[in-house]
Amino acid sequence: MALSKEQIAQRIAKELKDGYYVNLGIGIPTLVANYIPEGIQVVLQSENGLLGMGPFPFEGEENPDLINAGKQTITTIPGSVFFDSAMSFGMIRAGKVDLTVLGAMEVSERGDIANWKIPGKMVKGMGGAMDLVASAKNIIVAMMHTNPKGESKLLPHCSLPLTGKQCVKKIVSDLAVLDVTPDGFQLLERAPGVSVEEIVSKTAGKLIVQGEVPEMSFN
Amino acid sequence: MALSKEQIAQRIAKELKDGYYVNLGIGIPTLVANYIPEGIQVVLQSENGLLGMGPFPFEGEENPDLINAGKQTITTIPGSVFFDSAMSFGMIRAGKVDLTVLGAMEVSERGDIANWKIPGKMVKGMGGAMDLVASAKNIIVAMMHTNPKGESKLLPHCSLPLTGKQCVKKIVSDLAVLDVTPDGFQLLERAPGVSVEEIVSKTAGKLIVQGEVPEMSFN
Amino acid sequence: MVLADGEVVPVLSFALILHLNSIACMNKVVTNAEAAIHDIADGATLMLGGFGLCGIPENSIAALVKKGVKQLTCISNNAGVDDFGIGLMLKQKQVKKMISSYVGENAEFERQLLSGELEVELIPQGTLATRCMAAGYGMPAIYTPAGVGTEVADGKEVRIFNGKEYLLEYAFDADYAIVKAWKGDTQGNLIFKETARNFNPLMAMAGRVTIAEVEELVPAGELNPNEIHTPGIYVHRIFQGVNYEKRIEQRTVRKQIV
Amino acid sequence: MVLADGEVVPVLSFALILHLNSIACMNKVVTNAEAAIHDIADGATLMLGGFGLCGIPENSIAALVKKGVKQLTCISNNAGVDDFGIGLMLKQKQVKKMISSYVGENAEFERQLLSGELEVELIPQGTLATRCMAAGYGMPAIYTPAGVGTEVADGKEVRIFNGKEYLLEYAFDADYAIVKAWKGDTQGNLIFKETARNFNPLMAMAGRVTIAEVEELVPAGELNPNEIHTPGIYVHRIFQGVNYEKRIEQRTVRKQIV
Repeated sequence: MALSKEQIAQRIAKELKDGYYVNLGIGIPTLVANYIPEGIQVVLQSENGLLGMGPFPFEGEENPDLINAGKQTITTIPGSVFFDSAMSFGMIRAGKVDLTVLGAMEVSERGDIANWKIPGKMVKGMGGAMDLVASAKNIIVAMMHTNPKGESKLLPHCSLPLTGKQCVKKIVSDLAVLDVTPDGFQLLERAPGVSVEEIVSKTAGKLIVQGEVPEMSFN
Repeated sequence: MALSKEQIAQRIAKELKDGYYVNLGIGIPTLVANYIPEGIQVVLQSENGLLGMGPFPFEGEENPDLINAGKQTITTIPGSVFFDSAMSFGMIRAGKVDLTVLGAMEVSERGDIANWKIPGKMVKGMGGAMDLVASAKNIIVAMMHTNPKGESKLLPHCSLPLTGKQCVKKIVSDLAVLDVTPDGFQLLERAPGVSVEEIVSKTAGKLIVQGEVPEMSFN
Repeated sequence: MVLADGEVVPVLSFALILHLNSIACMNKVVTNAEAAIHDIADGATLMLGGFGLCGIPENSIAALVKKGVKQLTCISNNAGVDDFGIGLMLKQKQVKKMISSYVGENAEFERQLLSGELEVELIPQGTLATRCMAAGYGMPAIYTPAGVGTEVADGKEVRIFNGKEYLLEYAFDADYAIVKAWKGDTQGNLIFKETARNFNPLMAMAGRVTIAEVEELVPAGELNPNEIHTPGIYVHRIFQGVNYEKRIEQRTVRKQIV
Repeated sequence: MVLADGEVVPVLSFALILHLNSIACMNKVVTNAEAAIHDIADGATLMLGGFGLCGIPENSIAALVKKGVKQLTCISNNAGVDDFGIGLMLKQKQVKKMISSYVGENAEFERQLLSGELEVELIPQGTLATRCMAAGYGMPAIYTPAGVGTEVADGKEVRIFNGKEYLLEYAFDADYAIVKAWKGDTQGNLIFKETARNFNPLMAMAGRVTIAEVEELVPAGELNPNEIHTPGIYVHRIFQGVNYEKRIEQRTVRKQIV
């Protein structure tokens, strides 16, 4: 059965390591914060200028001067630090952020990503996405394997305008975990109960399947 | 009579305007701080990372964490601010420092300056001099008109390795005040009792003398 | 320290003079937003600090709306919302062009954009920030990988360093930078609060004329010189703002654990 | 914020998990200078913070001297004095090359330089600072006018922007940055004091491995997040230093007015 959004986040959380500095995008990526494994300390970066982002505030404790990159009211954890936007993207460009998790509309078998613009629709802007994908050491994409029409979002080439090229390292979709390799998507794990055949049929880009493909575990 | 070093500083101080941010080099330039005209506020920048440099501390009040670019113990004035060396040279490069006063071994009629290296002697380094001369909006050189052998230090071309090219705007020497113009040195003022002829004879670079050249005043 | 002739440095004695000078004023303090923006004319290029509605110069924006100055080019990460922030200027059609990274929360903006009344240049957020910093640090251009291989790279110089492609991006040149700080002093020194810092210190460095509005204006010497984010050398006009609304764009809370 | 599929963002509930996590340790804290520099090997490139003797990492320098590691390339604005700072490493002939802006106060330095034992690269102070910042900000190179038309420009690319010439200067690539801060916390966040800031925060950003020694090490959460100069993300090892001498290079005073 395909994963829920929560399960995608939960699977991505298994990639976290103690001491990681992590930037989480809007949507499914944000949920990853709910599944940080016990005993592991992860520091969340918000690219508007904060390291050490905490959970949302309790009602009545919202601080208009303290928001995240999604403009949501948030809190900080002990050891947090504020900085300006140049330093924020400076540390991103310098590869100091260990992991970036973000959503995508399309990913190509070369690791290109499209997630900011749909021709014909009002373009809202790329925000910090282009900076993040161009600079992050390690990018995991959280996405649905197919669009609502059932068409694959893992493509030979992106059809939408790119956000960045050859940057995605790993994809966790509702159906599978895949690495992006020089030879294409490599299938690593299946969602519980999802067959290799289904993943093959729903992956338009080149897909490498080697040997037995295990089901994901969530512990 | 040729000016004393104090008088050179005193004459340069007349160039200060209210609200100026000023960087003063070692030597005669440092003395300018003693002659800031009354009613004028000038903020001194020290390129190691301070705006709002005050006088030397009283004995017993020296603070090893508070030094100027000459590594001397100093104090601060109200409104001072500390910053790192990148921002310090950033504000210099961006032309935010209104006036830089520095010494020179040689100045050319084009405004080139040499003040960091004498071939055959131990080279100690340029420190911040090259950054300052390349970036300052307005550079006044405080110098002796001739070297101890009586040879002019205002030359057609510098013989020593350059610190910067075409950057000096004005020179206050022990003999004269001169502007550096596209056509050469322009004599503006004479030291009291010093003749135009003496200045002409001691200026090797092209010297423009127009009309009556007044004596300097110090008030 | 600049090298010189090798003169011996004498003991300074300008304490008294400094004392007298402290009576003089650098005249950076202005009465209010109207005075601060009085000379902003039609067609000017403005930088406006803030991220979303966080840390925006509310007083100055209100004064710009009141003044009705038009044909503005606004460099700002976002464009406000329909009834707050730069949205107020958009509503009055004062903005000719927005240079932003994200302009999403604004229906009037969308209408003007689709009708061709408004020009928009979208640039990556980090590029926006760094082009401000470059201006403040006297660097004419910087290299960033953001946008390589995308339409953002169209017409731009690409250069490879250590096997990686970078775009050459130029420093901004803005007539005015208008920023909002938490505390400021009469010399123009600024301290920002929490994530309301964002683009404010970068733009403060980048304007030909920089206007700062602050929640609390104090005499020079009251701010700890170790804690100042923007040195006053970058700030030309400063005033104490009033009636900050500090509207929250996305009020998000969690449930109290009982 | 990165754009995504348009999912609705749910209310986070990871407060408890964060609490548990705060028990975990990022293991940045080391016992002392010896532990901090234990893996620095012969031939390494080191950045050393400080200006003159102000804000230098005294404990780490002592440990490097004790360890006797050799053939070092040291990027530091100055080279210490004969019997303090980097001068102590020079005396032991541990330094192969100095990259500095000013190396004037050191007789042993001069002897080694003239005898050819020591290599020196002199670069303008602002260029030195900015090449550190470039490394910390992921910018491969920057443009500066410093040195145009001088021997510093030899072999370098000159480029004209707005009619003014600039040199292309590359970001530093240092194996280790060793800095001294006033206060630091267990997450590696740093605060510097007065002009002891100088190159320290710039180098802290620029090392592949950054080591910070601090006068006062406090638990995470004790420093005001608004007042931190170097975010801990840049710092890999931190320790509480001991016995700071803080030697003054040019003790200069004025007479007490009676």
